[in-house]
Amino acid sequence: MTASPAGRASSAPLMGRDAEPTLFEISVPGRRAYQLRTTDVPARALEDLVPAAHLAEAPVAVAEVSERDLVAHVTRLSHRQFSVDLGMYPLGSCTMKYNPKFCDAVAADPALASVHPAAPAELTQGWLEILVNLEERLCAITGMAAATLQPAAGAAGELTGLLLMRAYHASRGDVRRRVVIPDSAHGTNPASVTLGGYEVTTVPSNDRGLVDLEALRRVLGPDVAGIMLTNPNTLGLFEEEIVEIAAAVHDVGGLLYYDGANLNAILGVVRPGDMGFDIVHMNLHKTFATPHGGGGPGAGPVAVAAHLVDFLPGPRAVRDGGRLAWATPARSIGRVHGWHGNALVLARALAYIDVHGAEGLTRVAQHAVLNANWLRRRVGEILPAAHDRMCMHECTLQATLLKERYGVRALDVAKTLLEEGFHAPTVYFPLIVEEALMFEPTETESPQTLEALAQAIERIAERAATDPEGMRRAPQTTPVARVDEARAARHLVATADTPRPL
Amino acid sequence: MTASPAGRASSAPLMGRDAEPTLFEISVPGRRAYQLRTTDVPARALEDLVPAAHLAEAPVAVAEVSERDLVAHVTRLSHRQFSVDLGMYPLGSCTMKYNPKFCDAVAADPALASVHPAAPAELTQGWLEILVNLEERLCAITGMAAATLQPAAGAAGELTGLLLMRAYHASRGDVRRRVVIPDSAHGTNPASVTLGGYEVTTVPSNDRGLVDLEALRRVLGPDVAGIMLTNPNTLGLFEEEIVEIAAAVHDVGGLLYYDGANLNAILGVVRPGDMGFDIVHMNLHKTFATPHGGGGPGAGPVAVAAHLVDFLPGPRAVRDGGRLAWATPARSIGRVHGWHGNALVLARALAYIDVHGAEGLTRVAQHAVLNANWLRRRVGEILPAAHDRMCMHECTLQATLLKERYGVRALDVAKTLLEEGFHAPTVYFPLIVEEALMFEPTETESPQTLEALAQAIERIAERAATDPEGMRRAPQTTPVARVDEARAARHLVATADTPRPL
Amino acid sequence: MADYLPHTPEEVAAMLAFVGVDSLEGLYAHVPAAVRLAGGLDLPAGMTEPDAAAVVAGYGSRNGARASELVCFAGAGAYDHEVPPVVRALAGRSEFVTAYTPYQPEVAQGVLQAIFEYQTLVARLSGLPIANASLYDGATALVEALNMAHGATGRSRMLVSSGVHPHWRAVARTFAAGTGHVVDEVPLVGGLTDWSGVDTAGVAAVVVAYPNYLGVLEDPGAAKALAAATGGLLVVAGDPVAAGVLRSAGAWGADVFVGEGQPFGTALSFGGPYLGLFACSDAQVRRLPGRIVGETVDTEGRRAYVTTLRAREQDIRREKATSNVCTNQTLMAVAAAVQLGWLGTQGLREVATRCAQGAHYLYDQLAAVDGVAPVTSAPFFREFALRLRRPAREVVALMAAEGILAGVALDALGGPEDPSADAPDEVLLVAVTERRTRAELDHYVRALRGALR
Amino acid sequence: MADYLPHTPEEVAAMLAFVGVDSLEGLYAHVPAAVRLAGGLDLPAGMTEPDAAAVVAGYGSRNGARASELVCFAGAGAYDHEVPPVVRALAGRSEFVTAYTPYQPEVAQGVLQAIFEYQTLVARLSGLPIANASLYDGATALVEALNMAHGATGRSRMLVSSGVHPHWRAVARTFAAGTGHVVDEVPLVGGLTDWSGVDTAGVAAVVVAYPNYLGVLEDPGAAKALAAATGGLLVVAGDPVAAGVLRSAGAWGADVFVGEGQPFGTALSFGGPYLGLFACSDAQVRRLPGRIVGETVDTEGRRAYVTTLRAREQDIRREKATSNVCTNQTLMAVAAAVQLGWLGTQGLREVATRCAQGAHYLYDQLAAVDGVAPVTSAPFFREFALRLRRPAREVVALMAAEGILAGVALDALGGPEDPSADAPDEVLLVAVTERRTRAELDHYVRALRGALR
Ligand SMILES: Cc1ncc(COP(=O)(O)O)c(C=O)c1O
Ligand SMILES: Cc1ncc(COP(=O)(O)O)c(C=O)c1O
Repeated sequence: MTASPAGRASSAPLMGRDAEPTLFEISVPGRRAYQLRTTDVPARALEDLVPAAHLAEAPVAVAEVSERDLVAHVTRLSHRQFSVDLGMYPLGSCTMKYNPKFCDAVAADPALASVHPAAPAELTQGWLEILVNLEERLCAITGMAAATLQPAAGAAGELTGLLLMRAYHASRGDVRRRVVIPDSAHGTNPASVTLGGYEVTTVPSNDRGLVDLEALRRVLGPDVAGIMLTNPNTLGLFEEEIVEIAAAVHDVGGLLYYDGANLNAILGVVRPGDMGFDIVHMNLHKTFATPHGGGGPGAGPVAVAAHLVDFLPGPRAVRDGGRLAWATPARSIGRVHGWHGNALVLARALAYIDVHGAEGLTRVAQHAVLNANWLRRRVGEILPAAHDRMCMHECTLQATLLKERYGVRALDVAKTLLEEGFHAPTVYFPLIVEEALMFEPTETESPQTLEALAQAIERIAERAATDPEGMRRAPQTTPVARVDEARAARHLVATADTPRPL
Repeated sequence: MTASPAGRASSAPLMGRDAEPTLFEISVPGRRAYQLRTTDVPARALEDLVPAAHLAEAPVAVAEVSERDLVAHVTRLSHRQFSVDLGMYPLGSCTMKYNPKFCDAVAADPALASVHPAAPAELTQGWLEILVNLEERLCAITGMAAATLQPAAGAAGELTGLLLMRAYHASRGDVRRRVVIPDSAHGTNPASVTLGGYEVTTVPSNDRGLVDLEALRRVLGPDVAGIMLTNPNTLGLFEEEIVEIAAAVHDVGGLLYYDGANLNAILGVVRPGDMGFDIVHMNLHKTFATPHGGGGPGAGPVAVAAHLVDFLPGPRAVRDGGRLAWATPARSIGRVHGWHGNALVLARALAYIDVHGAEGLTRVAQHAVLNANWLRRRVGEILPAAHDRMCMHECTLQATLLKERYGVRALDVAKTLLEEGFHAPTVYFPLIVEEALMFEPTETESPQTLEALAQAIERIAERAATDPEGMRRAPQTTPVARVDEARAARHLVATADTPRPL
Repeated sequence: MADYLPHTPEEVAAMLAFVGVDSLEGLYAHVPAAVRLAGGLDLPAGMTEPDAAAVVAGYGSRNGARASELVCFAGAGAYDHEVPPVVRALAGRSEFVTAYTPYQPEVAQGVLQAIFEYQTLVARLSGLPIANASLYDGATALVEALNMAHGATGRSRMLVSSGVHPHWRAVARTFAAGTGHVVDEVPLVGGLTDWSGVDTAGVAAVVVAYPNYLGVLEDPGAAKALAAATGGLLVVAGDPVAAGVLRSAGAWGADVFVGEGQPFGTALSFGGPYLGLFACSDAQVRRLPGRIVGETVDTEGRRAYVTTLRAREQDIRREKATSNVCTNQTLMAVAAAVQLGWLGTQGLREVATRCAQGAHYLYDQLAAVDGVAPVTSAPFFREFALRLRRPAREVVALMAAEGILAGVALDALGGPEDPSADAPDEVLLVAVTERRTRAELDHYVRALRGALR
Repeated sequence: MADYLPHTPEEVAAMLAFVGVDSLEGLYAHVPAAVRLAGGLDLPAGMTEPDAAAVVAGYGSRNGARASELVCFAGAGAYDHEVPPVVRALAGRSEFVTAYTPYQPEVAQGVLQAIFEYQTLVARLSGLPIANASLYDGATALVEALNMAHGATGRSRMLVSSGVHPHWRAVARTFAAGTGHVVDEVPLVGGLTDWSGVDTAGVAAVVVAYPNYLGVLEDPGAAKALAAATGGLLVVAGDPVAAGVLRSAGAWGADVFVGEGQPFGTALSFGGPYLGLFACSDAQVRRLPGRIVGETVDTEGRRAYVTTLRAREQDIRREKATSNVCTNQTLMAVAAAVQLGWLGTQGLREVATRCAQGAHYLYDQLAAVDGVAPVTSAPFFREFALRLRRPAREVVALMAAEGILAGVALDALGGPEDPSADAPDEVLLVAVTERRTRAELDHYVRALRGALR
């Protein structure tokens, strides 16, 4: 060796500020980290076991790093990442509350985590209890009769719900074509409707931000399979005419689907079942405190009213005398997951629910709503609410004043907030609100944190007046500055092996 | 409430850059995080159980925070902290190698961690096996007869060793007064000598950086209880005349104490026992990969030659037929720890040793030495070695050229290195080397990382020529800039409750 | 009752006053009284964390199949691989665990780069140029592949080998009710898909599992020929561990690779959360389901990562989206990237090889046991099916008493109400991973001999 | 054999060439051949992590006293308190775990601030103004207190109550051999230190435990009077949980507080690593052993923390240092700060109160059991000593069969060879923490009744 070795060092960290090379860039041929059990199994050559036609010419090149460099690489990456554990994440529609470490411990328990999903029911009674208990709790919370725990996320729950709708109508020989969704709906709703084999009919919101009941009545008809609603809706407003909406949909033979993304607002206060919903999905990763994992995993159980129980996916864990067993409903739509759903997420959620109990969950909802309303009022002069009245767990504010006065958009506000050390709110959603900034503080943030956020927004408003240009370049103090999204889409570089644009 | 709540928000993080308030500053009366078991034990008032004279007037004010804010606070603090897992820590004399996560898992195993130290031997056989096995391994590694595992760190081991020396001489009716240490010794050595009831006699190093044998012979005499040496010494140089040194000390009836802080250099190559040492302490938190925990815990077992076994602290775990039991040596100096030593650290070290085996440990030493020598040569033109010949696991370099040319001192080099994302080397130690910068790369750093360090040093040399002033103010890109140490000492503010200087 | 709320009563009162209502209930004044819940939720009383921990420990103790009790020979798509402490420690870092989807790339480079590395690894494993940021699991990844094939061809007929895992086929059937796809299952003969005589009209996708769920090494070339002939896409559903050494899906001519990523860093977890692997050819990239991370630069020209081609996704494209997937399995993808980083090139090959070695060693021993007959003589990789003298479920129960989870009874795979035509009750599926020692394999042989006596 | 070395053989060769030697062994050419090890170390062959994990699991399974097997009533200075997952997660963050001593404050504010918070908490608990950054454990903290008293008074006579934990006294005796201190142990009478008739000449320190190791609430006022009369320092060795509600050491007039910090966030750990708590009056600060963190500012005027008063420490002061302590127990100090932050003001009080409630409930039941007599009628806090009809070691063994770790047999505390004069073999020390349920306490009563039958 000359003095300088080949290859690249894993980076020197400056508390998240320095770029980190990729795993592939720090790879050096021949280096290794793995250690396997000594098995004493005779070491026959792969060529003796597998016909040559099946073998790759060269093994897959992964990367070759030492354990030490792997640790440094990944730890440094983690220092370039915001998270709930580092600060507030007032991301509307996402319920980024604090996730108790206790639930992490539950999910890490080897007596749960080491169980094979195909082990017979007699050997997995503990797991079946968890599933049955969670199903019962979720039904109690939503006011429904039974649930499937298989869907792996909210969108999977939606599609499952739509297939349940379809099976229900089909069982009555009733062919229906359309599903109604409000114009404020989350994108997964229309996407799921399509995958469920239905057409989307959009119903507009009225000037109160709620479903326009008259408009709804106009689009309803015998070909409407159902409606998908969130309540509170994606503006954070409670659909006050929900009883009338339910009656109208039921009157045409349609079913009501409840998108449970916003369930955190109403726990213990009002139940989807009591509002007239037939099908409910829940995002356990929102309401029941599963951490989001940088994008997942979540879990999206679907609970249904009595008339739909027979169609649920199977198998489901059920009580069978003193034991627990698997059973598939008579007219099941079939499986919607390779196994039983995101089981460890389900166990977390059960633990979270059991710690809180009825009273605790109700307090969760109340405090989530309290925080959102306080914030709405506190910053209303700078970022007026789209609908300035009592909101639920989140409030949709607007950057319209800042835009008019200084040309500063919602995106600039969001990016500047990153410089203040807060995660940005959800921007430009719901689509029907101009310059929308949707704040969901969640119940686990303290009044002091809300106040700090409000003061940051005040500083931003001042900066908008004096330095709008700077805001359009914000953030600058983050691990990377504002990112060129257009370039990424223009020249897709999705792997380290992709040729780079010149 | 007016809009603004009382109290301070826990800080908004910017990847370690923002100051974090103290736990006390984010405290809000009435907030709580703790959750305890439901015990159903009758809840009698404390006043009924404890006489009034014993009760405090007010409970101790701790701080009152939510679990969420506790998590955010501590996680943010962690982002203001450099660590081995984030990058290279070439801190001489400290052996900041990578600590395998496997050993963390061992220390976290509830079957070890949940055991009460006073549980009877019959109920703690697994732990006794760990202790006995570790003792045997450490003896094999050092070439000694038996060991105590009680000392909690290196310095505790030193003092234990000195008390063993004292007991040994006393048992022979031999009263001795002095202990010899080289001028390059670590500060714990003289401090321990004093606590051991001896006077320090310093022996100078010769121009090769080694103990001056003639000078040593001059200070030896019948009142010398022994000598404390590290080998390799704190300059990173092997004491080549160790056989002669040992003979000289033994000739006057003295004992040789081996400070094992630098054992990492010689694992499997040469053993203290074979060099003539009678007493050896080891720093398990250096050589055997216990992470340093921000300053501790460590463990400092002391191994001794046969003639000292009877004096070891007790109780020691020993084999007793097929079982394991506690036994205290006949003429034990007594306990040096409240229980059995830092047991979980001992278990980690055993796991580390057992993974490596003889061959692996030897490779550890060889590669530690290889890395240090490579670095010494690679940067020698900028930072000349105090003694430019083969070093062991660390090399003592000097900032003398930079100081002469640009007025930049070792401290400035160290602080500027922090801006480059590396931890600083040990500076101004050993005390006998002018402008010392002691680099110990350790064996777990790759050649690429060493090269990156070397290049950073090259950049620093360039900067010294062009921006010596800037270097004297460095670091600026770290979570805080250069810290005013003098002020801290002038006005001691050691708690949040201390009145601040005006 | 416990909760994680910071608010003191005084703070609540002050906030309520600022908001202008006089009680927490008052926040809901506009909720119609008719639907408001009267008596509170019907749930067990709340309990503290330590009390709840005791309940959870009870569940755990009633899982007879937990790893501390039974040595695992069950596979069927979920495998007992080594997940070292280092991978758990790194993937468990709270910055990854408690982050949201990286919609603000400036503060999400950690997750984004980890996904980018994951995508690179999945692409390399599949031999295809593009991989997405994860899907729910292998089964739903297959559904997305079928949807992609539909989008690519405009056709609806899916030829799915019966060697594809029964659950995956079941999931495909379920979702076909919505999409209107026709899922035609092609039978196995002697453990291998019998493509002969298949009607090739209007085929959107040809799906082959490699190895198939009986462990057998199918010939993807035959499936490719069929796909090529009909203009459909070839979808290879692969075991990602086997993919470490087998000819890649891409090399066999696949347009899409799907797989279950659990073997890379995810515990058995009673079936989830797992990890849906998805890779495809360049031609299909605009139809890619789910999220994808791309490399770009920031305003200072520094390398940066960002979720890209967002116009495919549901939050922008709505009913025209390529998929409805929003929340995916990112944390498992991060774990997979870390696990693969730990394995490295050599380790991945070693694991795959050891699985094959162990499986063949065990197979050879078992073939000699009285009452055991191989289901097929076709070459297999790390899993194989045996026909036993007595019902496989009984054998599994008997061997559990010997400390062994003997495998998966084929007829149990679909649940009792979902028997697969090709799942007679005496067939046992046995999987071997790199964690199984020779002593365990030998014990298995003895125990099975005992169970069949 | 495994290792964690990154170097490939090629890299090693190139590096050797650059260094100018031709083999790894060549690096040691200057080590005298006479002392070089010939045949290699005599150690068991290396093994991989998973193999080593199996060995460790074996050790664990042979610890009959592990928490999953026995309910813990043992105390004697080490207590089974709740350590919630949140504390483990936070104190286990690798930035704390893998950091060195914060000698470079610019990149060590995390550890430094955590220590600063810890120091504040220890000072508050002790009722004294200054606390250090931790010592090894309670026993060695006591030794440092004696050294401090020696430094403060120039005297060597230490009056140590026999209510101080026998191990702590043993450690004090051991180190006195070096310092030349005279450790005079003052006897207990009826469970309380009998200071009467003590020779008061040349006293450097008066040490009282509060509560003492039999659980009894001594009168620190009596010790204070003695210290005041002789000009020695009052050292209070306190249980930090009890300190949450008892009159503080400072309030009793102590100059020094020492304690074992294990109850705050550290598992029982078979006795270590634990946490030596140390606080003192302002007058003694220049004699403080170990590290101390102080608040200051950086060059930009921002608040910052740094280790300070370094001139006391061994690396600077060498043989004149206040102590030889270098590596301490920082990670446990961080855990203690986090645990106390979790408990908060209310929680600490609640834990202390529950300990006292449980102990008194159990004591009241046991006092009525045939064959049991209290050792003393003095008031106690969370632990008490009983005189049993048969040897306490036998009772412990019998009760283990009932799933209970019944306590600590007093005569076993020092090990069989280290019997304490005040440790007859029939005395059992029983401790109760906030984790013990009434059902467990009632079970204890039944089991003890059985064991004494
Ligand atoms: C209102 C709404 N509906 C549905 C979803 C989809 O849920 P998931 O991301 O779990 O698929 C979301 C998630 O962001 C949502 O906010
Ligand atoms: C040479 C030497 N001796 C002794 C010690 C003291 O060891 P410890 O810090 O474990 O007390 C050290 C620690 O830095 C050292 O480097």
